[in-house]
Amino acid sequence: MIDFHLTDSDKKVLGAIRTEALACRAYARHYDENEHEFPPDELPEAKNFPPLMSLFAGRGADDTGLGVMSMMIAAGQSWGDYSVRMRRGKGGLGNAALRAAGTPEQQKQWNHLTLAMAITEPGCGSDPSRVSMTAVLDSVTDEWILNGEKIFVTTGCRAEGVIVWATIDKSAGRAGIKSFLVEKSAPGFIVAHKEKKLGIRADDTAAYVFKDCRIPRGNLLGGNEGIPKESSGGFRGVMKTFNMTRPAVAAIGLGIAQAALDWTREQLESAGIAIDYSGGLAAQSAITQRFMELEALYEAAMLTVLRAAWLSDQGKSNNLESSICKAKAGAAVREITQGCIELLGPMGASRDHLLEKWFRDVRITDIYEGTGQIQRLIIARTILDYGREELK
Amino acid sequence: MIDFHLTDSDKKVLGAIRTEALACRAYARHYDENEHEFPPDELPEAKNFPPLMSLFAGRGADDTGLGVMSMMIAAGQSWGDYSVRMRRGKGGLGNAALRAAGTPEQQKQWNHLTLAMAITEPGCGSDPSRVSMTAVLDSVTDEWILNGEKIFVTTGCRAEGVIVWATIDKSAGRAGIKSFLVEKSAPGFIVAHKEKKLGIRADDTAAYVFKDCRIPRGNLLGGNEGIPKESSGGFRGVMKTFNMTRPAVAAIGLGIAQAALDWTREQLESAGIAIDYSGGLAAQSAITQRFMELEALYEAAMLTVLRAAWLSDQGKSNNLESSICKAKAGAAVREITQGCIELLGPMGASRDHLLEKWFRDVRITDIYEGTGQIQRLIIARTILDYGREELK
Amino acid sequence: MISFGPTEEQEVARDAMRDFAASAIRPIARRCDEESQVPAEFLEQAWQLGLVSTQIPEAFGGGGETRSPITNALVLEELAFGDAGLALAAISPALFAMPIVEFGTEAQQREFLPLFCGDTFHAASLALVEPGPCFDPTGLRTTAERKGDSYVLSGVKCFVPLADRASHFLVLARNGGDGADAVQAFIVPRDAAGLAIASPEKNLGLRALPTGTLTLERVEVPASARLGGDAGCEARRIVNLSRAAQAAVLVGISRAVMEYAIPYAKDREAFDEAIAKKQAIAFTLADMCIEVDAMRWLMWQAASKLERGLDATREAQLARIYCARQAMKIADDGVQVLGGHGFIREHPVELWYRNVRMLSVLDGAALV
Amino acid sequence: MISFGPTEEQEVARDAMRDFAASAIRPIARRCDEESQVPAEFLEQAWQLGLVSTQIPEAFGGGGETRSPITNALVLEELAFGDAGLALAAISPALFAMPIVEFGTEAQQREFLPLFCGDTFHAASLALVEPGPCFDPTGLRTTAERKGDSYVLSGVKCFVPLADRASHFLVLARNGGDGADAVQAFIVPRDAAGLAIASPEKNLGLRALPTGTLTLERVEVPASARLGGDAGCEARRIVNLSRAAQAAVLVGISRAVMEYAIPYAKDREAFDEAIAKKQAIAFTLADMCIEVDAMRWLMWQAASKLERGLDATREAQLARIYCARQAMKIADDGVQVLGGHGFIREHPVELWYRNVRMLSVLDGAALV
Repeated sequence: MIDFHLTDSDKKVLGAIRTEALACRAYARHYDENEHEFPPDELPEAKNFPPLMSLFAGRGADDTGLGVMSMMIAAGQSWGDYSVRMRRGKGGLGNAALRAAGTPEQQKQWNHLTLAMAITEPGCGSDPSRVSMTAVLDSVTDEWILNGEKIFVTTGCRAEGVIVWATIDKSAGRAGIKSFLVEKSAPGFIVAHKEKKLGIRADDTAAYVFKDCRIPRGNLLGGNEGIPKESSGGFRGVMKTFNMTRPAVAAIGLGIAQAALDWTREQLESAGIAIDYSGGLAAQSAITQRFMELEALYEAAMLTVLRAAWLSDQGKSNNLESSICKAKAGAAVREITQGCIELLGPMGASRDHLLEKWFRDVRITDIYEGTGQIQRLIIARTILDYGREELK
Repeated sequence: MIDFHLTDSDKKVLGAIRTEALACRAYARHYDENEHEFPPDELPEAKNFPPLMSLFAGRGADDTGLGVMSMMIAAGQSWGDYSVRMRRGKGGLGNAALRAAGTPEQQKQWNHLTLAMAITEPGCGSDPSRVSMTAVLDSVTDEWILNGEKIFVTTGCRAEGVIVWATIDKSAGRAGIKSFLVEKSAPGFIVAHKEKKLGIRADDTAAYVFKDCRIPRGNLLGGNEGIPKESSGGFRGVMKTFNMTRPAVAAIGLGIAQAALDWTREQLESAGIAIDYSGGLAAQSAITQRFMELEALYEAAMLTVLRAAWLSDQGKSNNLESSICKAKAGAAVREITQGCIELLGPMGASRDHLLEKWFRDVRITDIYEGTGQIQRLIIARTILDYGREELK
Repeated sequence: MISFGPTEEQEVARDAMRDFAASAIRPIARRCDEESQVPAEFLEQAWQLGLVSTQIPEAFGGGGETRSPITNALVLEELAFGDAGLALAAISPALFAMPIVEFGTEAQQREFLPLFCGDTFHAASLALVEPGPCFDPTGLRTTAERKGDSYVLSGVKCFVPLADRASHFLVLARNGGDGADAVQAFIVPRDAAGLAIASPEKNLGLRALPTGTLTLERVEVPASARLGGDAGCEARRIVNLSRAAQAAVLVGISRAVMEYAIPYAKDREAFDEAIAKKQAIAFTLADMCIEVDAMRWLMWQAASKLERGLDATREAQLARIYCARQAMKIADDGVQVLGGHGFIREHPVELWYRNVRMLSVLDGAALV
Repeated sequence: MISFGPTEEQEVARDAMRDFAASAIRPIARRCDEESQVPAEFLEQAWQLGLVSTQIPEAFGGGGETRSPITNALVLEELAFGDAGLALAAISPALFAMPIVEFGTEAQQREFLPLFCGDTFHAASLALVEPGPCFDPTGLRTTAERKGDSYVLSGVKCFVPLADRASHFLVLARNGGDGADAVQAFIVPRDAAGLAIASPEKNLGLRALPTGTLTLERVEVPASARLGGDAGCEARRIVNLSRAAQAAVLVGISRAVMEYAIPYAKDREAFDEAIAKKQAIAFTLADMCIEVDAMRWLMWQAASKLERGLDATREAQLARIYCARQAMKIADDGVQVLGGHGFIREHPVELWYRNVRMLSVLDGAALV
């Protein structure tokens, strides 16, 4: 049955997330203004909060599915802050890649490490196949020699190792691309710097340099040194992790947008401007009408996220819907945060409040994990039944 | 000196245009509802109005340039109605093409006729080079035999002849395209029907069919039967007439948009909703803010038109600016007329008033004389310094 | 529990409507628009779907199914996919019958509901919209004054569906006080003294749906003609239901535009390839796909809240605002994708362009 | 006569500013943003351009050029093309001096204008914006009450440029009555009793421009401190000039985004070709080109009306509304064109994104 009602258990979980988020928010400005610092893996307040998993005790078949819940939880956490968490889980994007593409031995060997994922290079943005980083086998020492640069590496500073993407045969194009695991201790592996960004400044985003970096031959993820056919092997492995995250990224952005809407509503009400949803256009002020438009935009975008997650809860494919919600949320959060500042005026642009930070933080949503343009390409190819060559 | 002030003489001309337009508007609904009829070449009221040219007597160097004036006049006339004119000038788009590409003899022979211009075919829209209509020379009778269909032919029903575009050598592509003059009396020339349209229903837009239509060998415009190099000859001739009209088409659309804004303002004021321009966002109602946004959109678009015309008054190239104003106006008039109906509510959708007609009529602006997409292609190629092959 | 899954019954109903829209509505939509009328035989044909009667209690001869705003949303999207004007004509008796099911006194239900349980279409309608600029459903000017044992109604109503044939009208009027809650509904027979009916009105869109203007000059009706009697009705809920329904119809038209534009763009060539292969066109189509989904879930959210009997004022308003804006953009983009062919009446897109603009300004007037 | 042609003098001035923006502003813009300060040497360097002094009558030691809102528009676009924060810092003395040129009594002009005709930068400023949600320049809460031979000012002002060093402030306050016309301006020295200055404020953008908060607790100034004395000033014109100036700065930033994005898109490759060859990117750049033009002409129209001394309330408002919206879109699209590089501080686009959002909400506060 079509339903958008939260069960008591749903509300209990999300309520707890909200309390945690409020505690995290208290640290938000500090780590934004001091971007060289990292939020702790666990906040001092953590002792007052039960571990997330414990909230899920006694959930029944009538409660909302876990996929949908995880999206609302992701949004509920970023509502507090993008970077600060009560407890930071171990592991990074790289661990997902290891699980997706590593051999059982490799998984056993490395999964205890926090692994970052290094795809993007200074010369390639949303096109992961344009990798110029090279891996050459030194058959004498049985080592791979890596050379190249990687940027925008999430959790890149704190990670103990990284899954890096390099080509063993440029002429083979996409097919020559392999994933390698590099531990931080590897010679010639330099963490160049922490990126200085518009927003999510507390976020650990690094730039790497690999200079004749040597790693054991066995660090080739999946172990297959052959040149596979177009788009398989390591490539698919990475694309897989790349695809899984779109709805989550959309939800995280929308949590920030909701924080902006909630705070804006509070400020408007404090100024005596209440939102009356019953009146039509002629009954609205410029501010209330605009606020409702932004609110509708938020709701519409969030529902596309929940739909994509609901499909996966149903065991159905959601590749199209993942791109739909990522594209929708990416554009929505830009308009919502820009609009909230517009509604509140100069006060919205003051760093005495978090709204301007949310405006900066949320802008990443339409950029990482595939820009809105990339998502539209995926959507268009799907509905037009076109391949990569027919629609570029 | 940068100035946007109208001189007394400017105001006199535009004032007269406004009075004519008001008289024409009285006929607007009739010819919209009775689309099989055509507005007369001259309205009964014509005797009360001096010929347009007489208004320009005694203009000085301090008065606004003729190019800019002609844009404001075009907008002032369409403010009354898209199709109804106090006096309809002889000649159509085809006459411009004849002047541009015809030999002196051909001009002498045919320029007294009202000539339509037939470019578009059922299979080709904004791509004039995709002509499939054929012209084969019958060397026995020294006649061209034309076969094919043309649609969206402006003044196609009333024209006495037409400049039609056909290929004499499909394999030569764009280079094989020639312009031919066909008189209505030619055997095998059928005016299939008057197009039934969303708007500008009083407009004379025809569909032609040519079935083994025979015309004298001398009716090849320009007389050159050779296959010229890429993009020259007849092609350039047609493209030339095609380019001249962009700012005019933009101005015509904006005149309709202004009519919509003016009438909407009247209705709002009659409902006690006055526009106060001094207050900021917080001082505006949803309706007044939206109205000002639409008004700003109109002004901005109209100014891009005047700028393009001003450049040509200065003898400067305005190819980029012509596309800028056409693209800008094409999008602006859609939003403005849609928005006016939104502001007025159900009444705006009643055929008891002209607003809904303006909404329908103005929609052609972004379609003919090159869609907004085509204009953006031209703009992008210009600012990126790309050729046709680099940006498709 | 958050779920996007319709029940099996709802899927059956939706598929039946989809078939009906394809076989009975789409083929006649253009002709009905050009002729500005709905064929009587179509209304009879649609009547057999039981759109109205099934939701009337068995006690009055109906199907006895409990009314479901969600099912209505699914049904409306499909019918509107065929043609919004014909869809609204077919369900217009619900404008009168459903409020009586929901709020009517036992006497009112006994008197009027059987009219809609017969084998043939019975026309009745709702009078909400009023002439003049900036109509707002919460700012009605039509008044109903209590006078002894009766009410006296004065005002003008326009865009009243099937005013040319309706036997009764449910007239919404200000009944003291301000805002949405001050509004009450009154049952007015066609032959009421002081009621003048002018029909048809000439409209921009939805031409297949004949509408008319009602002028009420001190029309006197018995106190028992007030919907719900002394208890009255919850006018706010009527407006909310209407906004949700309006959103559903807009989703249907938008989907129609998208499903027409996609194959057209693949088929249509310019500069030696299908225009769908141009990013500018392909991304426009992608945006249609994104928004049709987003619109539908937002509209479902409002319907679901209404189904639970909760106050859906916020959800219905957001769905209306969002769907009105996006549907207008989609229809507008649809015209642009077709270029010149979007402007001529050989293709349905220009019709959808008019219908969207017309429907999306009828705030609160598309109740079902 | 409608003309888009600047005078030769204006072209000379514009080109000089363009050079200055390229050589003296752009190179230090990023550092000044990161350090949230404007270097004193830059202010001196900019002072030599005579931005302020040239428009002060010769009688008071100035250049005696008549003030031209159009010339200011051309100059501001170019300076803002370099950096909006530094541009506003450089011209901030005009916030104080120009209203005195335009409305000041002879005594006020004699006392204050010479301050701005020296060889070195002299800081003075304007206090218009007030804290709290939804600031509106026509709805000021700061009051000025007449008390015998003096005025008593009470209220709080924020976003006051160069509050940390200004010798005097022109404080706009409600002086009886409602609306824009009720507002008057008062000259308040930095050391006035009851005036507390908190600086710097921490802002989203325009960080190169230090701003501060003024708290006025019954600040008493002589009646002669009211701008224009008994005649007062035309506050509406001050707001209109401000809105036109704000629009000019927004045009400058927007052009900066466009001129940065175009070569980037040609240089940047993805999927084996320059991203500029993708229609989605190319059309975004085309829209920037369209809008930078449209914004500029609309802003010129307001400036031209102001230059003629006519009431430009409508034109200035339309220019502000339009430029604020379009500049935000252009900066936003600029970030998107650069993708990840639009989000990091190695490129200036993220800075422009912040500056546009900050500036475009400072309604009426960018007066020059």
